[in-house]
Amino acid sequence: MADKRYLDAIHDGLHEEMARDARIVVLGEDVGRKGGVFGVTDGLYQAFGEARVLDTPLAESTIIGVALGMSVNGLLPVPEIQFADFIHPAFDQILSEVARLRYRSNNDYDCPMTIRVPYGGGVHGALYHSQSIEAFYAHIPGLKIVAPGTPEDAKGLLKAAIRDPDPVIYLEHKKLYRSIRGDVPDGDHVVPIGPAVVRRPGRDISIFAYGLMLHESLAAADALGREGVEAEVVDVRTIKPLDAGTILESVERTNRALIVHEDNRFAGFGAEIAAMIAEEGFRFLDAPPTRLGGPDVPGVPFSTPLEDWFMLDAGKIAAAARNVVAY
Amino acid sequence: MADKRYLDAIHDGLHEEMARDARIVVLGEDVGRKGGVFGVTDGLYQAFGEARVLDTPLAESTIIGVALGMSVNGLLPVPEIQFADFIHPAFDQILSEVARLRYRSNNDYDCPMTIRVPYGGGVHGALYHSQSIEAFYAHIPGLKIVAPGTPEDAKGLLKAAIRDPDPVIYLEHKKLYRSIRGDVPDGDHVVPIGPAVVRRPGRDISIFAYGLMLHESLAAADALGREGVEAEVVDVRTIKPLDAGTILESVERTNRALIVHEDNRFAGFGAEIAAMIAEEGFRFLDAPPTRLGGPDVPGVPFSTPLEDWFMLDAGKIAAAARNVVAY
Amino acid sequence: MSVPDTRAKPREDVTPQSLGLSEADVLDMYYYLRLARAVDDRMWALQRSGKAAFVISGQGHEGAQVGTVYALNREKDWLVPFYRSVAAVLTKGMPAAEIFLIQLGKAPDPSSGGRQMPGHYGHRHYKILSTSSPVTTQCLHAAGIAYAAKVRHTGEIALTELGDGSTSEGDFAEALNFSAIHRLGVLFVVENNGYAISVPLSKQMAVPNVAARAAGFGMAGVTVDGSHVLHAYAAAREAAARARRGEGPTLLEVLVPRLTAHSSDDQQEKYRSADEIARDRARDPVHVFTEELRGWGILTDVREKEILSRIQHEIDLGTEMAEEAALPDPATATRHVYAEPPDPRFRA
Amino acid sequence: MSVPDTRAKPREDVTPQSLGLSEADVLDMYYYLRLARAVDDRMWALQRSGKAAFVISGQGHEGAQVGTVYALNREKDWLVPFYRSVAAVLTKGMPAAEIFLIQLGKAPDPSSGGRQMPGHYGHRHYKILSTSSPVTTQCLHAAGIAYAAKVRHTGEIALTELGDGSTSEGDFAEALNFSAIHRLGVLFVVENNGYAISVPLSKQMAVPNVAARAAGFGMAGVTVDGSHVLHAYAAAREAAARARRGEGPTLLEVLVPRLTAHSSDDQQEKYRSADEIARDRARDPVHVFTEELRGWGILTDVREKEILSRIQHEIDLGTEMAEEAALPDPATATRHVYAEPPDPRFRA
Ligand SMILES: Cc1ncc(C[n+]2csc(CCOP(=O)(O)OP(=O)(O)O)c2C)c(N)n1
Ligand SMILES: Cc1ncc(C[n+]2csc(CCOP(=O)(O)OP(=O)(O)O)c2C)c(N)n1
Ligand SMILES: [Mg+2]
Ligand SMILES: [Mg+2]
Repeated sequence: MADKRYLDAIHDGLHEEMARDARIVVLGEDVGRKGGVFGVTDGLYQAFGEARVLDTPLAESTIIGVALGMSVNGLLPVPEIQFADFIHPAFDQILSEVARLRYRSNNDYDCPMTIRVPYGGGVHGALYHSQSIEAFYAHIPGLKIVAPGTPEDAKGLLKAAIRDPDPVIYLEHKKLYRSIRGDVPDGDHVVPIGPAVVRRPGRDISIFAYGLMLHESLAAADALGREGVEAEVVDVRTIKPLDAGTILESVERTNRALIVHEDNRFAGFGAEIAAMIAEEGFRFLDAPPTRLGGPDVPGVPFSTPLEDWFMLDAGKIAAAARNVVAY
Repeated sequence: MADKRYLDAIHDGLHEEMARDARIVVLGEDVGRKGGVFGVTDGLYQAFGEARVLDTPLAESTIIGVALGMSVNGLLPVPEIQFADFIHPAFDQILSEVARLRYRSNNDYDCPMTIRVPYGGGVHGALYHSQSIEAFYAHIPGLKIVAPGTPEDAKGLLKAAIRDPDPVIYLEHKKLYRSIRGDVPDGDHVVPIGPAVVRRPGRDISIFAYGLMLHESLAAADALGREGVEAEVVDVRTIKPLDAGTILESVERTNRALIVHEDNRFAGFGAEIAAMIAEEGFRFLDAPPTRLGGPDVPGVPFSTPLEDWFMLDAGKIAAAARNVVAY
Repeated sequence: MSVPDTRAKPREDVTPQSLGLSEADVLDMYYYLRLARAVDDRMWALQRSGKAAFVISGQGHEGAQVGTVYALNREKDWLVPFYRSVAAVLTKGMPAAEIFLIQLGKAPDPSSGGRQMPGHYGHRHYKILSTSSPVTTQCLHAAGIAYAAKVRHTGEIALTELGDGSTSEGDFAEALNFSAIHRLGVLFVVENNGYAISVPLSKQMAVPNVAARAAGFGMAGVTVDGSHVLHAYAAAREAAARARRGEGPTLLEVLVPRLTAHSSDDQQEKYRSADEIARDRARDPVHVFTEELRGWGILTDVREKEILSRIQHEIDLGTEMAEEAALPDPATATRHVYAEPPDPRFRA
Repeated sequence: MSVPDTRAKPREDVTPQSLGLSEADVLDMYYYLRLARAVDDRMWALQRSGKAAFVISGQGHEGAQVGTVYALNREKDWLVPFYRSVAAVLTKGMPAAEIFLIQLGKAPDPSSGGRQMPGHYGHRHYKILSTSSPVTTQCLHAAGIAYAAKVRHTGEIALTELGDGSTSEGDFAEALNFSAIHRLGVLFVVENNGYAISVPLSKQMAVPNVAARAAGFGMAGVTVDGSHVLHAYAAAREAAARARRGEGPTLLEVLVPRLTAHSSDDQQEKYRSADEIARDRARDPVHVFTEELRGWGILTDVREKEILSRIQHEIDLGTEMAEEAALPDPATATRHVYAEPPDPRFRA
């Protein structure tokens, strides 16, 4: 057991996997000598060499397209997209090629790879360095998506993703890199893709969140607790496939659901969770399943008052929870 | 009033607008001499010339990227994407540029354009010629999205889109082109972006659909009617912005909701409608708001038995409706 | 504005002898050429008779495909095809019967089990990558395959095919650039038939030959007349040798006629003159290679008959087998979205 | 593998006289050069003092930007900038104060009202298109602007700027191709500073100069030493003249040093040697142009003092004004997603 930053947990998981499996190749912009713009791949270039830690040209479609070819021909690629905001030029390669190769070839080909994607706001990144992208990719059959919220999960889910036989999008929240520390089990610690986990038990309302919002939701639950409202906080952590069972069991206990994500609300991933709860947990519900998402503007604005306005926090989450409880 | 095919209604609307507004430029692959692979732009090249009816290189990012520049410099572009399945290389230009230009420039720039996108299955098009894309674009603030289901709306919504001050994605269902006819008012007929419409009144359940599924839902409603179940069918028509008012009023009348789309179900656009109903129409509901969507496989498979398995039809919709009514 | 004119020059000098090819070799190439045409004709017959929903044809492209793929080590190297690659996949080893299984969307189709449209070839056993519909994406896949071959020291090279119009997608430039930077063993074979559906080359690019693009990426670029099987073979053999020497990729442009409409859904008379269509007929690689082989005294009536009857037999057997094969069972349609078994507890 | 070596040759011949430029003209260019550097230095000062969250600098690129933009009709033509375009936007007419408003994210910032990060310039009044962060997308916007100018017969041309690394995105090739096909009036100015953040040119492309790419698209390609304002000016003036004659686009590569880290978030010592960083200092366009102007007897101590004090005044005023300006009101954050007024009945 060691106390680590979220950033270091990702780095260590990646380093351990590369040492374990010589097929693994890391590729992306600035992942080599610089060790990534956030330092996640720091030292890998020196440890594993240029062939396995590849500074690609500045082209995201290239990063994913060549990763598919590498995967088909015996390597295990771990491409990095520098910022989630810049994954869009690779949308076609991910949707049309990576996600569909196994299905369209009727299992003759597969395409294991782990696409690491730093995402999220609250970092003064403005419209183009703050984006959340899970809603777009959650709708693509053939992909898996994880969004770890703790250092332990950051390492354990990365290992699970790398060892998964299918393509996985690994969403790492930029604001958690250095702001969150936690115990990380030593050794070969794997957290399976799929299961959600109850981070805080409660009987009055269930709050569903992931990434940065997990921590804001836990803080909100503490505030609510001081008011005598016991909120249960569920860390969704795997977005696709979704752990409907754990989510519904929680709603069955609390009879109230609040779904929280920092991404834009309209047609966001929260809609899937809310719709699933409404449809399959209907009889459990004493109040409307409620979504709290980012405002529906085209991105997180830069200037501090605007960014603060956009980003959800414990206060906004607690306020929304009170309304649901008061229904 | 004239009886027209869906295809011709689009063609006529486009021709009338081009004659009315010299700023309009149509651009895309094969839109010129060939008149489009479906014939929608047939004759425009001859009528308006090469400069205004432009065969672009085979590059979707080009089609949208240059359209933005045209829009900024005094033209009114109506780009065509040959198949929705091939819009993905333009995802970045649409999401990062077209949808955001007004917001990021604080209204100093705008970007009116109408992106015509033939979409949908049931045409033996398999994985890459059958796709629905509304879920991806519904999540992008700054865009509007329409999906006409009738010849009248096909013409009227196209005119509204072209005259709209913001970028509009115009989704035309390939299977409706030649299979659906209907009355189209003569002259300058505009159907406003926004309002949904009740196509068939009923008291027992509300079915929400658009595009091809509107027609399958109406057929399902007829079948249910013969069983004494009165289904109300609401044509959503505008996906973004969504007419929550009309949808909620319908649920208030029927107390039951079935949302139907041919696109994959998981994290599809139906989730937004279902979540909105669950949250804002909670007290109206006597049964779970239920989604019926395409199976969660990476695309519509080719072979007839597989395509039939994938595509929703009146029978599957009626069966789902019966379950909701029986709840 | 200086554009190196790399238009194909007539090359009288190219003969089986000059290339060190045996009669058996060239007759083998001839067999694949005629086989591809016969398979293609049968595809159209199946469509006209209502048995197949759609045809996308390789007619006119076969000579270039046979010649270039024949230059590979066909067991060891990779083929990353596109929808016109009928001759290429046959030459790479795919039996004719498999093409009819794809054409009819039957369950035993090894390319996709009836999931993909006709023309979407793939089969790992023959090292033919699965084809999708979005054009040009495959160029980056070929580059990635070649990168893996390089770091794994397998000695494999990758040949990928695309059309002239498809060179306009950004992925084409990206693939050339990545391959050139890492000096990868990739042959980018652009089958230039002058059209992208209805869009002529003049609206697709401002250069007479797309091979001119190679220099700006730091790689070799060559244009040959793809109606001559041996010209395509010679150029591909040089490119493959360069690749194996670690001298990097080659952009090989083969000039070919499109002898049919774009597909069974297209009417090319709307955008091509009768003259032009007629002129293209003279460039038919089947005609050209037949004449050449006769001129070299390699092809006799007897040999041609033998080859054609052998092909006829294969085609008939393949069609029969494909027609008798079962359609896919809808119960299988949810399989292989993910590796099996999926965990039933979770939704996607 | 033949790559036309278009590396910049030293050009003693380029002088104000040879270009028909008056002393006033070149001193005006010099003013913009020094202004850009002074603005840039102030941006860093604001960041170090904690008033600005982030800086992305144009230091080293200013000479090339002043020279190329000066060759435009600055009222009539379009500038489609990128994040290093400090000197370009100033030369195009944007007041220094506006840059400080962006830098501090203040409400009156005309580029974005404080919505975008520093470095995202735009202002319709000066015909400067709004900048986004995804690299290279702007190349297609410039092409579209030029297409509109062509069909509307406005006589406008468009100059767009990007970095060497950004030429690897597919959009770059697509923009060159579209512009060449339609012979559009676009100047693609690639500011080659040898790095994309930490990635050196050798890992970005296999050619010594990206201008080599032009020929393969059927357009003009030129490389000049961007540390020499007048070399950049001369090349851009020729390119603009070509464009106005309807002879199409030019890919103009300007070789520049990157005199700072990539941004305030980067430490370049990790991937660049102290030697190299020192060598780049000698290529500082401010130093080079100052020496040239003195050599030509155009710049005197007196004149330089005048210019610098005028600049100092502008900078101080601009900073003061920007610091005093209000921050954006969150109540405005939902405005301008769509044209106003939005219809309250509908959700998006
Ligand atoms: C990304 C993408 N856009 C559009 C299409 C539709 N489409 C299929 S083939 C084709 C023309 C291809 O022309 P070319 O590359 O010259 O190949 P050819 O068919 O002439 O052999 C088009 C536009 C597609 N398949 N993929
Ligand atoms: C599509 C996209 N991918 C990645 C980034 C992150 N990024 C910002 S600047 C940069 C390097 C650009 O290098 P270059 O084009 O040479 O311009 P320079 O900064 O050197 O002037 C990168 C990778 C981005 N902004 N957009
Ligand atoms: Mg072609
Ligand atoms: Mg650079």
